Amino acid sequence: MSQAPLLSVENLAFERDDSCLFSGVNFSVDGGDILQIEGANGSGKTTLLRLLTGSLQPSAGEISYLGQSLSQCRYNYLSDMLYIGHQPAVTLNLSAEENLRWMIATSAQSNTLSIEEALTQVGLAGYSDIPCYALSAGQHRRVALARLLISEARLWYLDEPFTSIDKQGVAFLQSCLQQHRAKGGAVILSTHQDLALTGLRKYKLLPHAEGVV
Amino acid sequence: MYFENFAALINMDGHGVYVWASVAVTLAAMLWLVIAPVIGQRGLIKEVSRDIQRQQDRQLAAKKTFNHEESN
Amino acid sequence: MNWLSNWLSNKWRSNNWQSKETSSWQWFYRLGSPRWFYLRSGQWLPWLSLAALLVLATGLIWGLAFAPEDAKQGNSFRIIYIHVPAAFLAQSGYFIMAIAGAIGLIWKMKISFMVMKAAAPIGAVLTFVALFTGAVWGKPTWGAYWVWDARITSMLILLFLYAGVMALQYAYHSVDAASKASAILALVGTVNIPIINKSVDWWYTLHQPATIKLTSAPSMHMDMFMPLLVMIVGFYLFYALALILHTRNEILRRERKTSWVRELVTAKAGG
Amino acid sequence: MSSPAARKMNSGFVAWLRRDLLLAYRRRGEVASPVVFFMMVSTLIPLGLTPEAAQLEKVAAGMIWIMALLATLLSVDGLFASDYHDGSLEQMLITPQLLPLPILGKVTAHWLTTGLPLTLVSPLLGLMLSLPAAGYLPLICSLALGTACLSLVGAVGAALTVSLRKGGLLLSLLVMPLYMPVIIFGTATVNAAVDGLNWLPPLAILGALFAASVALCPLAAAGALRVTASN
Repeated sequence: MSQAPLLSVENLAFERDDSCLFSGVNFSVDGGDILQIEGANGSGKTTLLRLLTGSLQPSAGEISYLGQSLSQCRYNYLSDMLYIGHQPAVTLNLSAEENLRWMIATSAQSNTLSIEEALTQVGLAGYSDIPCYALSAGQHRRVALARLLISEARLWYLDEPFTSIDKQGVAFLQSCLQQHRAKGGAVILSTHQDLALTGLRKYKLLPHAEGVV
Repeated sequence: MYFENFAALINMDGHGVYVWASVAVTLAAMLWLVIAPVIGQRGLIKEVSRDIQRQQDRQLAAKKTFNHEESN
Repeated sequence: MNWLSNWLSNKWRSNNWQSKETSSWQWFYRLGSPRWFYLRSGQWLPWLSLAALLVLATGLIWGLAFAPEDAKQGNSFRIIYIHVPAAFLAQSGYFIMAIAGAIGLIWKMKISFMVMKAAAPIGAVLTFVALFTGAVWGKPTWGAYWVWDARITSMLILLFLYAGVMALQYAYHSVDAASKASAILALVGTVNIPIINKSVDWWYTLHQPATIKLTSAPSMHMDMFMPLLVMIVGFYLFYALALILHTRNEILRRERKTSWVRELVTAKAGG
Repeated sequence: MSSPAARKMNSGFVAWLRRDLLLAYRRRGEVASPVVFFMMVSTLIPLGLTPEAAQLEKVAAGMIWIMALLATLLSVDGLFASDYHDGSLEQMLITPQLLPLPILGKVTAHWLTTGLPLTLVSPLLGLMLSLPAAGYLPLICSLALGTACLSLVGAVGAALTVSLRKGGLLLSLLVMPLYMPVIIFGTATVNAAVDGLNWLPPLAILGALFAASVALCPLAAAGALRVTASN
């Protein structure tokens, strides 16, 4: 029996103000896949990820989740998805712990790992009650990455997750992705970094033309 | 005509100033609403034809340099 | 709850219409093509301008020179023949703008966003005309250029509403964002206009019951009313003309990179 | 999916309400400024108009209402701005809950931190502007309902201008005309009571306006955010 892939993208195109950013984007992702989206600056990596999260609408083409078009399974899809964008969505006036608590409250599914434990794992032990404006940019990233540990979502969309974190952080994130993969999750990320991950595939976004897997 | 003569029509028992001022401003505004887009269209057409010209020039220039390189 | 969540998600903005159900709705989508609209409206223009000119001239001459004067207000009442049609169109113009915006949001028709953008300045100018003529009319009637009359106050608020839509339109660099944001604002305004008008009416009766109302339609004699009707029709024709002219420019501006506009322009420049 | 949808839909509202209240608590100084503004302008009125009680009491209700409107307008500008800049708004747009619910949560928090304090200090202002005794209860009631309307309508304007760099001034331009009915019925409630008339009818209309705003404004703001926040 051939099962529908976790996420498939068919002939996706996006145009804004009558100029086409990209078109004919096709790929599909299943549990255990890590897809790295490559492309020059301005080729539309962030836009593609935003299309996948549903906050932007494609001009043409279809995104389907488990064989269903997004509009038919919006609630289930969004519950099964986690997105960390350019901005890490860390509120400066809240502490790391409060930030995480709020993120858990607004997302649909989370596991039983405690916030304290998650913060320890991302290397922020002892920082949990300090307001985030006192933390560095890299530490903000780490707060956002702690969501990965708590989330139960199968689909992870990460926009430039390696920016402003140190070597240790990069290694940690890579192991995190590996674990997620082993659990049957899928990751789509945009980065310029060369990754040494098993199951990694690359998709190159070409301006206004079809990308190459 | 309701008025006896043309002068009475203009004067309107002293209310002529108000009536004719309103008419004048209204007609001016309406005329402007019609004339502005007509003038605007002329400007737009000029702009677009300049765009086309520029594009043709660029293509021509590109061809020339290409031929030049080829002949070298 | 499912239908609601679908509706609130973006399903209603899906643009599958281009491929599906083209047969029965063809005229609708053809109207949505800027090129079709531009070429076809070019044929309408001479007839429309002729009709608008004739009807407006008839109504104006009839109203100013032939209609009898009002018993209470005298000849100054003749301002009604431009004030009321302008106020009428200023109000309906806002609804036309909002409906165009709604069509654009729901069916993703580009042309209706262009109509919406074109409608805003026209409506604002007509609102200004209504305000100006109302103020001038006020001088012989109440002895002051500005009186906080219910109708005039509503007109002033309407002018602010138009100003808001236009300001939002110009605030965004992205044409898409500007169109959609101002369409939403126009819709919010449309819901509010009846509420605003009713509350202003109520507020006015509360403060000073009018001794003379500017436009007392029910008591109007047929001889006075007919020219007014003609003027209203004339203003509608004029509005259509102005709207088409402004929309055509907007089409040229937004479609300037398409081949059909380029062909059109080269043909015009050559001929 | 076995997780009950209804429970999660509530959590969108509560989570954002709690977060914004917590944030307001952290930024107490900032939150207090509309109230301080409210108080300061009220000292300008006797200075600019007249200190005579007989004249002040005529304009008291209207002035308090206009100041409440301006104070709300000042603060509603920031409703979505900081969330837009730190990326939280992006997260809000992709939560599975219905978008109007988180927005309603934020607006509720906004009202609790501006409208409610304004309402609570308004008797003090009434005292300073020699509002007749009959006007206090109607003033409090009308301000409580009316400032909620102002917050809700303001949220639509804030959503429409969130990604603009100088959105504040534009926001007031967009929203001010929509505020007119609220100010008409708000002042009418107080003035009716001062004149010894029945002040419940205008208050009831204010209630109707509030009901309509609760139903429609979050929807409009949600639509607006989907357009503006992703651009």
